[in-house]
Amino acid sequence: MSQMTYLQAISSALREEMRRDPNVFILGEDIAVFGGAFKITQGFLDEFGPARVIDTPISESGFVGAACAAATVGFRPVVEFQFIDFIACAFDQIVNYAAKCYYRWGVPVPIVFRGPTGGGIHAGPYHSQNPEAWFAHTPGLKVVLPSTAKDAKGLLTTAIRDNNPVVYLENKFLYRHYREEVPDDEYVVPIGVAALRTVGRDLSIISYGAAVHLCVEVARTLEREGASIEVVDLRSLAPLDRETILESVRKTNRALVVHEANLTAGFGAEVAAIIAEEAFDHLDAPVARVASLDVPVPFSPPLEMAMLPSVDKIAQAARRLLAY
Amino acid sequence: MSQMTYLQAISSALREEMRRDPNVFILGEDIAVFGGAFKITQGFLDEFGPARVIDTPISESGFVGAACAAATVGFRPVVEFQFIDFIACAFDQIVNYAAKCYYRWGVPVPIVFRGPTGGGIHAGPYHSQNPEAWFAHTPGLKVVLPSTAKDAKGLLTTAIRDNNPVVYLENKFLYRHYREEVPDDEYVVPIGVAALRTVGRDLSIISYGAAVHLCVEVARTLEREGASIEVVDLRSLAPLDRETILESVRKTNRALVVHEANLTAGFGAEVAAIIAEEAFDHLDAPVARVASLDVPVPFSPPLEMAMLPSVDKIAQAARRLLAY
Amino acid sequence: MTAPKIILPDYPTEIQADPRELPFDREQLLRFYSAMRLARTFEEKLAALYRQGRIFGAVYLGMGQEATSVGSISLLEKGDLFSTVSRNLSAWFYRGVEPGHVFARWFGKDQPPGNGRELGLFLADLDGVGIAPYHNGSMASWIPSGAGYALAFKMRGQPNIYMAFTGDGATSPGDFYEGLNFASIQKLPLVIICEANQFAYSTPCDKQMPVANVADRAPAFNIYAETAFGNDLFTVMAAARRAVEHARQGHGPALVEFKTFRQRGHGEHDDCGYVSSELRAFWEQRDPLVMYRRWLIERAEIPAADIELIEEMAVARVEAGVEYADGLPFPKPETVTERLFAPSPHDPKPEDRANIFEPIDNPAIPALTAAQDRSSGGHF
Amino acid sequence: MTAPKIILPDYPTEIQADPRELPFDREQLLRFYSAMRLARTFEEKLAALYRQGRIFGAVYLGMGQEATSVGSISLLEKGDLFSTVSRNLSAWFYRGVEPGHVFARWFGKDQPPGNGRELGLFLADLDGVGIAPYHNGSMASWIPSGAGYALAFKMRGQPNIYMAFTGDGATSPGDFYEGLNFASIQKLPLVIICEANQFAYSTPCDKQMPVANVADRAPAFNIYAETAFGNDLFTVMAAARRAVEHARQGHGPALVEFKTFRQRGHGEHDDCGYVSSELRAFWEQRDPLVMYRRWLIERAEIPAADIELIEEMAVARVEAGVEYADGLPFPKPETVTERLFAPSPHDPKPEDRANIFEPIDNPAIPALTAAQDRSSGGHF
Ligand SMILES: Cc1ncc(C[n+]2csc(CCOP(=O)(O)OP(=O)(O)O)c2C)c(N)n1
Ligand SMILES: Cc1ncc(C[n+]2csc(CCOP(=O)(O)OP(=O)(O)O)c2C)c(N)n1
Ligand SMILES: [Mg+2]
Ligand SMILES: [Mg+2]
Repeated sequence: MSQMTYLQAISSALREEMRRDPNVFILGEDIAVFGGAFKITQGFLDEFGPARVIDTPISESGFVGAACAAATVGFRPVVEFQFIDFIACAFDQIVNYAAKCYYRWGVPVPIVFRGPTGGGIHAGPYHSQNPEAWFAHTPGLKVVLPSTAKDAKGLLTTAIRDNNPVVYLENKFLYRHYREEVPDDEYVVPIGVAALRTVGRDLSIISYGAAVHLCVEVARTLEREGASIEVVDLRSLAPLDRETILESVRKTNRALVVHEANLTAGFGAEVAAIIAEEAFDHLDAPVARVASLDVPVPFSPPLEMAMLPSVDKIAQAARRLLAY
Repeated sequence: MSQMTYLQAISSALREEMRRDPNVFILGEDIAVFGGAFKITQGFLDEFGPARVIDTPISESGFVGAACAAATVGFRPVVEFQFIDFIACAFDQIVNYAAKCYYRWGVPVPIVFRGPTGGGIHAGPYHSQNPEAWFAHTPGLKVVLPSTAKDAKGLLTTAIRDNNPVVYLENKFLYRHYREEVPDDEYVVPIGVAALRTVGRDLSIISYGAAVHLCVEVARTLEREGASIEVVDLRSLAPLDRETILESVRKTNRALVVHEANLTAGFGAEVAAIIAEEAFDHLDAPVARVASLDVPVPFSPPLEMAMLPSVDKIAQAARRLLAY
Repeated sequence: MTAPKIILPDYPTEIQADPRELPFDREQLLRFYSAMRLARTFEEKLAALYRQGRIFGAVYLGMGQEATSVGSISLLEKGDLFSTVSRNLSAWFYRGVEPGHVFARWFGKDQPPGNGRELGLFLADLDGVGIAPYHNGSMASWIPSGAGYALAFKMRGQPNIYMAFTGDGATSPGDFYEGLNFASIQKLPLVIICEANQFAYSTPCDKQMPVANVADRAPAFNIYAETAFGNDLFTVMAAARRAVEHARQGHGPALVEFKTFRQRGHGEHDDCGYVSSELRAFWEQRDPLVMYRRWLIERAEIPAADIELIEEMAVARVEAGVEYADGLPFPKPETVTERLFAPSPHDPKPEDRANIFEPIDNPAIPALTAAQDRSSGGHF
Repeated sequence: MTAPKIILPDYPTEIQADPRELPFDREQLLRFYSAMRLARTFEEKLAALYRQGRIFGAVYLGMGQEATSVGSISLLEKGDLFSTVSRNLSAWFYRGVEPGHVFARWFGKDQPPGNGRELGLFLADLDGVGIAPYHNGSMASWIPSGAGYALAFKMRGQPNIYMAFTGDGATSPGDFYEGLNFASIQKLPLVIICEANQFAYSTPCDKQMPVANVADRAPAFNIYAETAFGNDLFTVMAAARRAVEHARQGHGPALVEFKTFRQRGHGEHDDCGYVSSELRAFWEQRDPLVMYRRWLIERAEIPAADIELIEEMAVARVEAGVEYADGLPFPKPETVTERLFAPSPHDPKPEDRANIFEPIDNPAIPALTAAQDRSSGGHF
C-alpha cells in the first residue's frame, strides 16, 4: 500500500498492465514525449518505447479507428482523449464500429477509451463535459466511472483486460485533489458491481463518479441530523448493478439519484426509471434526482457552481425525501 | 386538403418554406440532381436552383459546420443526412457548436438537421438507428419526431422558422406507408406541445415517432377488452410537454412509456423519471417501459422483429399495468 | 439540371497485354476469369431475386468493376488482410468465398459469422479469406481501420500489407484524411485501391473533389499514388503490384486509383438518370468481363469451350448457392440478445457482491468538496 | 526520448523591407506596432496574474506570433469576417478590441457577449470587429465554419472574404480536410492563415504530418498556397495580400503558412521541455516585436521617444484594463439558465395546449403495423 492520488492510481494501473501484457499499447495526443496533458503517462515513453507509446496527430477519429482495428487482431490499445470533450470527434468510430463489431461478426474489440471528464475547475464549455449517457445508451459499450483512487486503479486494470470496448471516464477534479492508500501491485475491481460508500436505513442516494463524494458528505451531514443514509456508488453504468440499487431501495424505501452530468436524459433517469418500475411497491416517496442544470458548462465560477450539483442541493433534496 | 404520404408532407413543408423565405437553403448528399435518396427534394433543384439546393461531398462534419456558420449570419439551412446513422460523423459540430453557440455568445443558430431514422425495413445496423436520446441530453438542441403526415409538415415548418438548432427525426418506415389528409398550404405545429391520440381513463401510454401507431393500435385492442387508454404523442422531446404527460398520468394513475430506440438510457427513462418524481402520489402501478432491446439493429427479419417493440409487447405490458 | 461534364479518356477496348509475357499459366488465367464470371452471374441472379421481392432491404451490385477487384486482390500474399466495399464480390470469390454462404447472408439466414445480424453485402473473415472486420457503415471509416491493421503488422514485424478497397466518393470524409495521414506519418503498409467509378451514388466527382483524380491528393500525404485504367485486368495487376510492393518494402502507404464504371445503379432501386448515355456507351464498350473473355480466346488462345464450361459452372454454383441458402434456417428470434459482449476474465461473479461495503473514509473529502469552489484549475 | 529533428531555415534577423517602398505613413506604421506591443504587454500581465493565482483555469499566450496576426489581419476590408485561435490577441487589438473587456472575460466577469459563459481566450463579435462565432472547442472545426461564412458571402454576392487563423497542428483533423475540400469545390473566398509555430502542444510537425510544410497539402485541395517567414511584419503582409486577393477575386480558397514560434508554453503550466535550446535561440533572435521595433527606429527613422510613448500607453491601457475588469461584477448565479434557447415565432403559448386531442383516425394503421413484418424495404 502507498498513498496515491487518483491520477497516480490511473498511471499505476496503466504501467502495470503494460508491463504484464506486451499487447497493451497506448496512443493519444502528447502522451509520449510530454507524458500527457495531465502527466498520467509521464515516463512511459522511456520505459516502453515509441512503438507502444504513440504520440498521434490531432485526429481522434483516425487514431480511434486505427486502435479499434488493432484491437481485433490481438492488441489491447488504450486511447487517451486529451479532454473527453473531443470524444465527440471520434463518435462514429466508437458507437458505430467499436460498439457493434462483436455483435455483427463475433470479433471482440478489447479497447479502452479514457480521458478526463467533469467540471469544477473553471475550464469552460469544452473542457468540462460529462458524456457518459451517450455511451451508456449505445449497446455494446461498457461505461466505467471510478470515484476513488482504489477503484481508478482496479477498474482500469479490469477494463484493459476486458474483451470489449470500455469507455473509462476519469474525473479531472479528482486527479490531484483526491488521495488515499492504494495497493502497489495489481488487483481488479469487477465491472458491473456497485459499492456501498455508507450503509443506511432511511434513504438510498445512488450516484457515481465525482458526485459520490458530495453524496458521502451529505450522508455525514444528515447523520448528524439523525438520518441514516446509504450511498450507492455505481462505479459502472454498463453493465449496471441493478441488484444493489434495488436491494438498497427496497430496504430504505426512498431513492435519490445524483450525478454531475446535466439532468435531462442523463443516466440518472435510467436509474430512476428502473426503481420506479421494479421497486415501486417499496417506495414511500417520489424518486428524486439532483444533477447539473441543463446548460453547457459555463466558465465563470459563480455560474459554474450554480450549474453543478452541490452538497447543499443534494442535502435539500434528501431532506425533502426524508420528510415525505 | 389532399392525401399526402408522410414523405410528401415533409417535401411540402420544405418547398413552402423555401418559397416563402429566400434565406432557407438545403444541402446534403444527392439531394439536388437525384432529389435525395428517398426523393424528398425531387424537383427542388429545378425550382430553386443550385445555389439553394446544394449537393455536397460525403463530408457530414464539413457541411454541417458550414451550414451552422451560415445560420449565424441570417440563413436558415436545412441539412439532410442520407441516413440518420451518419449524424455520428457530424456529432462534434452539432453537440459542441450548434448546441452551445447561443448560450456562449447570444448568437442564434437557426438550422434544421433532418434525416430518416428507424428500423423495420431490414436495412441492418447502419440504416436503422434512432439517435434521439443523444441529442435530447445535449442542452441547446431541440428534438422533434413527427408521427403523422400532418405533424411532419407542421413541425418541419415550425422547425425551419425556429431560431435554434432543431434535430428533426423522420421515420423512414412511415415515409411511404403512412398517408392522410394534409392541408395544402402552410401551417405550424408548435414545438413542445404533445398531442393526445386517444383519450382514456385507465392507462396513459406515452410515446413518440413511429411507435405511436403501435400504441394507438394497442389502445384500440384493449378498448375491446373494456379498458380505456390514453395515448400521449410527445412529438417533441426538447422542449418537453411535461404538463400533458403529468395531467394524463394524474388522471389515469398508470403510465407506460414506449419508443423504438433501445431501452437503456433511452428518452423513455427521462419520461418515467419525471413521472416517478412528479406524479408519484397518483401512481397505482409501477411505471413501465417498452422499447427496442439493447442491441444493434440486426438485419434478418426474425431478429429485427424480435428486437423492435411490437403491438403484442406493448399490449402485454399494458395489460400487466391494468391488472396491477 | 445539367449533366456532369465528362472527359472521356482514350482507354482501349482491348486488353493490351501479350500472353507470352505474362507469368500466368492457363489454369491461373481461367481462375481470374471464373472469379469475375461467378461474381457477374451471382449479381445477375441477386438482381432477379430482388425484382421478385425475394430479398430483404436494398441490393447493391458491382457489375463492371470485376477487373479492378480481381486484379488487385490477386496480389495478396499469406497473412495479408483486406477490406472490401459494396462492389468487390469478385474479390471475395477469387479468395474462395462460397456463393451459397453469400446468398444465405443476403437471405438473412443463420449463416456465420453474421448469423443474420449484418447485410449480405458485407463480410468479415480474418482467419479464413483474410477480410478484416471493418466499419462498413460510414464512408472512409475503414481507412483508419486499414491504418490500424497495417500498424499491427508493423508492430509485430510481419511482412504483410493491408489492402483497403474504397470508392471515389469515400475519399471525401475526414476519416480518409486522418487515417491516411496517420498511416503515412507511421510509414505503414497500407494499400488503398480506389475504385473511381466516377459517381458517389448520383454525385459526380467534380462535386466530390476539387481535383481531377483521387491520386492528385497524394502530395498531401507524401505517398506513392497513380491512376490507371481499371477494366483491363493486367493493367490493374501491374499498377496494383507497384503499390503493393511499395508498401510491402516499408516505404509507407500507396494508393492506386482505377478508373472504372458501375454498370448498374447505386442500388437496384436507382434508375441512373444522372448518367449520360454517352458515358454509358463508352464504358459498355469496355466491359472488363467481355474484354477479358475476348482476350482469353483471341490472344491467349484458350478454346471457347473451356470458357463456356466455366460459365456453366458459374451458373451451376449460383443455382446451388440459392438452393443451399433457401434450405438454411433463419436465426432464432430468441438469439437476438446473444453475442453483445465478449466474455471477459473478470466478469462479475455472484460472490463479487458479497462484500460491497467499501466506505470512503477519507478526512480529505469535506475539504475536497469545499475546495471545489476555490479550485483555480489551470493545471492543463 | 529523442528531440524532434530540426531544420533551421535561413530567415533573416532583420526586417528587409525598404520603408520608402511601403505605402504606409508614420501613423500607420505605429498603429501596427501599438497593436503588437499592446498584446505583448497584455500577455505579460496576464501571465503575472496567472502566477499570482488570480486567473481561473488555464492561460494560453501568443507571444512571438504578433507579426503573423497583425500583418494578416491588417488586410481585412469592410464586411470581411475572421476567426482567431489561441494566439491572436494582437489581431483583436489591431481591430479595436478593448483590453479591459478582454481582462474582464479572463476574470469571468459579466462582460458581453459571453457574460461569463466562455473563456477570455475566445471572442465572437460579428457586428463589431468582425469575429465570427466559431466553434473553438475542437481543432479545425472552424475550417468548415469558415467555408460556411464564405458560402454566405458568395450566396449574397458580397465581395468579402473570411480569414481563418489556425495552428499547424489543427491541420490534422478531418474537419480541416472536409471544410477546405468543400470550400474549394464551391470556390469560396476562404483564406486560411496557418501559424506554423512548429508544435502542437508538445507534438512536433513531423509527428503531425508526413509533409514538411502545411502548404505542401495544397495540391490535394487545388488551392493557392505558400509558405513564408512569419516574424517579419512586411513579409507577412505581402504573402497574406496575395492570398486575400486570390480569394477576393473569386479564385477560391487560399492558404498561407507562416513559420513562427511560440515563445511561451502551450499554456503557462507548460515548461516546454520538448523545445531544444537551439531552436529557442534561433527564434529568440527573431522576435517579431524586437525586429519591428529596431526597423522602426533604424530604417523608418522614427524617434525612439515616440515608440517609448506607445509602450507607456500600452502599459497604461493594460493597467487601466485590469482595474476596469476588477471593478466589474460577476454574472449573477441565477442567470446561469438564461439564454439557452433563442425566442422563436411559434414558441408554445398556453392556448396551444387548449385542444391537443388529435386522434389518428386512420384505417390504414392496423395494416401499417402489420405491414412491418412483411416490408421488403429496398426503396433506398
Ligand atoms: C459517412 C457516410 N455518409 C453517407 C453515406 C451513404 N452512402 C452510402 S454509399 C454512398 C456513395 C459512395 O460512393 P463511392 O465511395 O464512390 O462508392 P461507389 O458506390 O461509387 O462504389 C453514400 C453517400 C455513408 N455510407 N456514409
Ligand atoms: C479535436 C481536438 N483534439 C485535441 C484538442 C486539445 N488541444 C488544444 S490546443 C492543441 C494543440 C494545437 O496545436 P496547433 O494547432 O499547432 O496550435 P498552437 O497551440 O501551436 O498555436 C490540442 C491538441 C482540441 N482542442 N481539439
Ligand atoms: Mg464511386
Ligand atoms: Mg502549432
